Amino acid sequence: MIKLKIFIFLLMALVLLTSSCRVAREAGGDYISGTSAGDAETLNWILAADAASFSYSGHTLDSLVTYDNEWRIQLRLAARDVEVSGDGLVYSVTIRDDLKWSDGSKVTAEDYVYTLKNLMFSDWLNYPYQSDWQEEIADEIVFVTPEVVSEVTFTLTRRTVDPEFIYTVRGLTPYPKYIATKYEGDAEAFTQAPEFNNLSYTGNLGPYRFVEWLRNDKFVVARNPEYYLGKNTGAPYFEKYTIKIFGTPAIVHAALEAGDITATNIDPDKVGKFKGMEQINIHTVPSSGYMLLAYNLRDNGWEGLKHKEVRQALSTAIDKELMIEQVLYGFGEPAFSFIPNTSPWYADKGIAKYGVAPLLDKEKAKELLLEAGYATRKTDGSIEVGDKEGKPLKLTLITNAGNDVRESVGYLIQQELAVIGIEVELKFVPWATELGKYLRNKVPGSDQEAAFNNGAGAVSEEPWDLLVIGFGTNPLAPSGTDVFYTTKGGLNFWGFFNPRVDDLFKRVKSAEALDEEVRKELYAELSRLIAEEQPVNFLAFQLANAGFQKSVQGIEPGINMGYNYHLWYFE
Amino acid sequence: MPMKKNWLRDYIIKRLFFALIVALGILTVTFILVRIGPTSPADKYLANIAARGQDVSQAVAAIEARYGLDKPLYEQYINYVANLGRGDWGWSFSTSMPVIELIKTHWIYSFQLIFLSSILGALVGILIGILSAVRQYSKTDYIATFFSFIGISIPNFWLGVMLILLFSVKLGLFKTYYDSGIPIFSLDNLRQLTLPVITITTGMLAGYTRYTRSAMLDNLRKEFVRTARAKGLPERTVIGKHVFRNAVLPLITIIMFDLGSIVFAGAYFTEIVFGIPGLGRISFNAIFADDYAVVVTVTLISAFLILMINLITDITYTYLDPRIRYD
Amino acid sequence: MEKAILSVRNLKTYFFTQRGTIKAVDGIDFDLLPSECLCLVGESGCGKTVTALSILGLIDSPPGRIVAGEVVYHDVNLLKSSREQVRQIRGKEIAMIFQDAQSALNPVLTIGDQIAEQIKLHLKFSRREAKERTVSLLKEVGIPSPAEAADYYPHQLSGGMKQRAMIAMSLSCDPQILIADEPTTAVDVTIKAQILDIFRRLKETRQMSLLFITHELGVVSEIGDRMVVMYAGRLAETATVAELLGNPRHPYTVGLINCLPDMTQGNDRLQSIPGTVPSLIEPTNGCLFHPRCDKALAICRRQKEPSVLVNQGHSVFCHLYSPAETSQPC
Amino acid sequence: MTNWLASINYITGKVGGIRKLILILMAALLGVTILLDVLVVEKIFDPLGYLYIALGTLAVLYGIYPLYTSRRLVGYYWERASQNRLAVAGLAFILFLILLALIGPFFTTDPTATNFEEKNIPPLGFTIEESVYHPETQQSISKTITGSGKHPLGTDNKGRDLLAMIVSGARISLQVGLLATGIAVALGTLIGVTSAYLGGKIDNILMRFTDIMMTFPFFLLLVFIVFIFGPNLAFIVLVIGLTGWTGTARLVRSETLSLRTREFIMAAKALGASDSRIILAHLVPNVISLIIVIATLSIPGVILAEAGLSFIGLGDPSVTSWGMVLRAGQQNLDTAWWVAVAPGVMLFLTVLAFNFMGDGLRDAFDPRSAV
Repeated sequence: MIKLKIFIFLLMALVLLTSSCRVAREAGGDYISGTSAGDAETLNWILAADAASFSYSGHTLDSLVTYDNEWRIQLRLAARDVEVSGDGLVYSVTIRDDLKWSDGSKVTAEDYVYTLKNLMFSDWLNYPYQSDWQEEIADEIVFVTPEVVSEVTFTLTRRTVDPEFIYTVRGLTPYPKYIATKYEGDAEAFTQAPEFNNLSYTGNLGPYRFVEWLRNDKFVVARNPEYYLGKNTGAPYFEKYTIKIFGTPAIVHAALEAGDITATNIDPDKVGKFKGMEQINIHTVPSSGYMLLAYNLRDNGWEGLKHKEVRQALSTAIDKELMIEQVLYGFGEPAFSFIPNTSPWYADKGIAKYGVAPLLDKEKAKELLLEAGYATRKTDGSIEVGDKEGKPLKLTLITNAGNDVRESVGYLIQQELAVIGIEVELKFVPWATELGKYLRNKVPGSDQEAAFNNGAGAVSEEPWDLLVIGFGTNPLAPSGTDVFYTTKGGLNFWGFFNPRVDDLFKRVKSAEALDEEVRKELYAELSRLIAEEQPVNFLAFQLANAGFQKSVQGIEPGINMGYNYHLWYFE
Repeated sequence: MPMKKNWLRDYIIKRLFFALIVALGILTVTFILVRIGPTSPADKYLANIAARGQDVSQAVAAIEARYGLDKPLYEQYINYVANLGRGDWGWSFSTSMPVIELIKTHWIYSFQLIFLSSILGALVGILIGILSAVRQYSKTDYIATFFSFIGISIPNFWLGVMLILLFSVKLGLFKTYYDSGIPIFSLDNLRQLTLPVITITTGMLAGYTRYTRSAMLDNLRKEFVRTARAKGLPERTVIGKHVFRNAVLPLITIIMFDLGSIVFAGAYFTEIVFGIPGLGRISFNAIFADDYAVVVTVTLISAFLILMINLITDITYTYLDPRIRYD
Repeated sequence: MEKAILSVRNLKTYFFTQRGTIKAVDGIDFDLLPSECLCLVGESGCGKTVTALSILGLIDSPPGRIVAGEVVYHDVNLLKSSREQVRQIRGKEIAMIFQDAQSALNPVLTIGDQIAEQIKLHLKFSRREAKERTVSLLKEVGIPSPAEAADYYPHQLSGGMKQRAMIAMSLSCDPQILIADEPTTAVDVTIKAQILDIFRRLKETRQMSLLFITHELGVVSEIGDRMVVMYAGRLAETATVAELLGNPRHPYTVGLINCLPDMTQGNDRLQSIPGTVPSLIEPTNGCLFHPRCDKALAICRRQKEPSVLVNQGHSVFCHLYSPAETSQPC
Repeated sequence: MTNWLASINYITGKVGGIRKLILILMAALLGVTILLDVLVVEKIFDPLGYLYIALGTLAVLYGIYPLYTSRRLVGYYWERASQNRLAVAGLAFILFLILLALIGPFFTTDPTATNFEEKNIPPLGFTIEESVYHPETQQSISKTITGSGKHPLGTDNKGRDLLAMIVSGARISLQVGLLATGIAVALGTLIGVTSAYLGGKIDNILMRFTDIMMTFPFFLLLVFIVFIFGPNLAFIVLVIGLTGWTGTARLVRSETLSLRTREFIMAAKALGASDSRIILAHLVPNVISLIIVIATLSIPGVILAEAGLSFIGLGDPSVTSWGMVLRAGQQNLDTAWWVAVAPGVMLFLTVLAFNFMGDGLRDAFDPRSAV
């Protein structure tokens, strides 16, 4: 009898336990993410050009799909992944049929097509990323053609093939047509539209709903109980999600330590300290940002830099692993091309790995310079580096002031090049000055508007030789990087003009690259070519450290760590 | 005294007129300064645009066109002034808010800080200053003098960080940052303002102590003080009424000037360090974002505020010191 | 002889400065009798004002300090009394008028306020009563339209009016003793006459003693009953006004009187006392006046001057009249 | 020889005194060098150099020279100022700082020389426990780092010697403090004296202009201009100098107003002295004590302004100033406290020293405080 009772009790307990696993998790707790980066500029995402703005509105508005840490597709507003026709020209998108705007009306394909046609492609709103949706046909720039197929399906038709256009399509988010028509044609009214500035239209399209945005202080969203992904899971599990902006980084760290905030990014040198704390978890994850040392190949840079051998020599002399160890406290991977090793297109076969052994050799560097004519061999056999006249070499290195890591990299390069007898003068300049006087260029004496690449013959206002800067590559669509490396690339400020590189970038965006194997081969070829040419010395891909209170559960550390953040919860 | 009212009214009208002209001048100068600078509001997007592999020049042109920055300078200026004439202070594109709303939302965060600090600083500073002056060259005086100099000399951006590290991180007495979710008029808010107020007050209090001391000393040896004593007035009345009424004039100038200049700029460091979303951060961020509508408005309002405060100070003078008369 | 209302005995008030000790008042004695006008006479800097301030305990300390002596008022030694006791006497029983009404009045308070506050404090009058009394006081000292004048600030009044207001203020609590510190010095001649008139009238109408400090013998002769001549912080001579002016003994007093232009004689040159007032810092054993004295004896340099009673109520502080001294001029 | 002297006498007589002669000569010299600088490509001085020379000349003519000619008065003031022990301590610290700035760099290493092998070393006598996490080994390694005599004040996160940075910062802070104050005070004095002396319309215009300048919040204006035109030390000095004169102008004006009707000015006027001569030779020297006090008391504000600019990232990146070190250090306060503490303390002491000295001077010059 007693045994039976116990048995029943146990059975019930088991049922309870298992059911509690299946039943939606209780939502609770305020998640506060601390940052000392700048505040967003707008929640009206179509106007946004800064990263924070996209991330803010993203909490209330999902894109069509997103990616997990292994770049696998995770469906969001799309019912299935974007389908591409065999010829690579027609993209077909089908959205879920349970998506609703705040007034209860359905989100339809019409909304998407309207957003594309009447807003993004319009000439009155000045969407900054229009070129994403354009193609060049017979020297004319035209937009792709969106078309409604059914209530939940629409197509985008291109006339030229771009294998990487699909990634642009996947990131698309809609505006509600029924609201946007009110403001159509009036950029000022659209900019100031209350519905778009307080995200009151987002219905069930995101895990959170907008609550408050106090400029320079915090952005607060609250759990969206109608979230379309929360029907079965009850997600998201935080009652409130806050982005708190701090005035100074020192205090952000202090706030995490004191438990006043839930998460923030940790500087590399502080990781050791936070690792030692009971209550903190730190996840080290890759990022797509990389640092590079640009060589000025234009006419106002040291003429030696125009020679591939000289660039190779300099890159041979700079120890990337030492730099990662000493400046990034180990949180980095040596970079050899613009494609990060987290990208599906990454290939290192045949790439010249300058800056790590065996292509790290200061003597070798000097010999390369000797061959190129920028050094003389002395009687005792040692090599003395100098310019064509044999005078000591003095190069100017520019980087933006206030960026501690880049300044440190500058100092380290100064140290490294001093070993082979090149004196480096460091110039830390404000970002605005760097842009205006060092990056922008024009043909002297012409009436050109200064731009980042005014073609051959253009030079910057102030001369420079070396420049430390950081860029990011979209790991899924590295071809966008052509702006830096092609003859017409809008950001090719260092003046690298190479027909083979131009050709490869053209091919990677052509029909032949629809075949992923071919594309991979083309990227490998590009990486090899650029590593060989060394227009810039790729230094390192940085690793990021995200610090969380231990109470946060459900995190999958990785490059796209936040992809499932609606499933995170407090213990 | 109807006589007084007449000249005072004329005087106020004259000053207001002057303020208007000054405001227009400041508006023009600031507008030109912001717009002729070598930076463009689009600059800060460059890195982001580049990271997405975009055609930069097209994006920059798009952003500049959106805010009308591609038009000639005089046209922008005329537009701006015309809008201003209609009571439209413009749209802050770096925060996506009407400028006037932005200032309305944020002024209270600076004001509460400055208000509390000023009151505390003025009250305590004046008390210590009086004590220090009355007991000149005593131990009290030396200690007050010494500490007030230390207070004046501590850079407050440094003090703020130190206070947070000590009281918030090590001792856990306060939150590491200002929580704007707490209602302004609540005890909790007062509590979380403790460290920021201490930070600002330290410098202010010390200043007021010094000023009060020297203003009191200036008057303590005057003959009317002796008269007051000869009348058998208690020392309290002699100091508090006779001396202080005379010493208060220069003090008011200083306190009012502080109030006027601190609203937009003075609390900036404290706001940064404690993460307070006040006008200081709004103003400076607007400068860094080339958000001319905000910069011009902020300069204009603060200049106007200072002019008004000066006017109020001057009028207060006529009541505090009957000898003063403006013509 | 009547009992003095105020007796000053061996009063010594020194100022201690970085340059040395200034003996501003160095052992003086005098009595103030009821209802009399005693004049305290001497050159600028001889310690008259310091004496007056010492009586009321108004010496700024530091650097000043009363180092010895007593000030007996109604059998109470004010120097030994508590601050509070002295404060109760100030303004109420012993009032003082200062030399320069311009700076002695608080510039930011109305005349009425400055007078009334004392009335309210000492006589415990209500606001309204104090105001009434203020107006009547202002009327008494001859200020036209006193009710309005009470609302004026000092800068709105002329010098003479300010001095009158000052007098009204001092009279506000019907003091037993009024100390007037050169009330006629800072005003011009016509006003001086009016002010003196007021004092003369006050003497007649009010039962109070007046300690009148001045350096003008003409004023003394007009208003004084008795007078005390001071030199360099010490007494020189004391007697009734008539006696002293008619029969001066001390060489300094003689000198002072000779400085007056005498209209009766056709003397076309004014005399002056040669030399200057000595520094009060350098210590000297002898008479402080001897360097300027044309009758100085050898002993004057060595020994402090004695007090000699030369006549009824007429004392002189000089070796010349010392009965023990018969030596020759040096 | 006598001929030569006589001609000098003649010339000085013509221009109105040796002081004016020197002034004219220096102005001419400066003009010529600036012209050369503009015409010839090679730079003779950087902008700060010109400031130094110009202000140095002014200081000699209106500071040192009068001090020398009136040694007795100076001696008297010195005697009085030296009673104030805090003022003497302040002066001692300032002299020490000047010495540090002048000869310190010869004894310290290059403040910009980095050595990543020696980063975050604590000051001499301190030992810290540093925990470094290595992503490859996934291990935290605890290191004990002890301060050594090689870096008495320790090093920052780039292995730069903190002592060298502090010495360099002393130079920058003093430069900024003295030069900017020099400009501000010179300008303020000129405007104040002129305004008070000439009176009338000119006074009205100058004072209204001063009022307008005062309506700009000083620091906001500073940040605004420096952000727009770029942070350059000479430029920062110039901006602080050109915007910070208002207080001086007002004080000097009110002081001059009381001097204007004094007998010696009347006498000079009666003797037919020109306005410029009365201003420069009679009025300015008589407000010099006030100017010295104002200058001493405004140096701290200027130093703090520069530090504040650096703190928000608008300092001249090519120099190592205290503000720059402080900014870098406060990011790492929890791991390397000394980097923020050292410049903070120096900044504090310097400001304190100037305040002490200014206060002592004010008391010394103030006839009322004579006891």
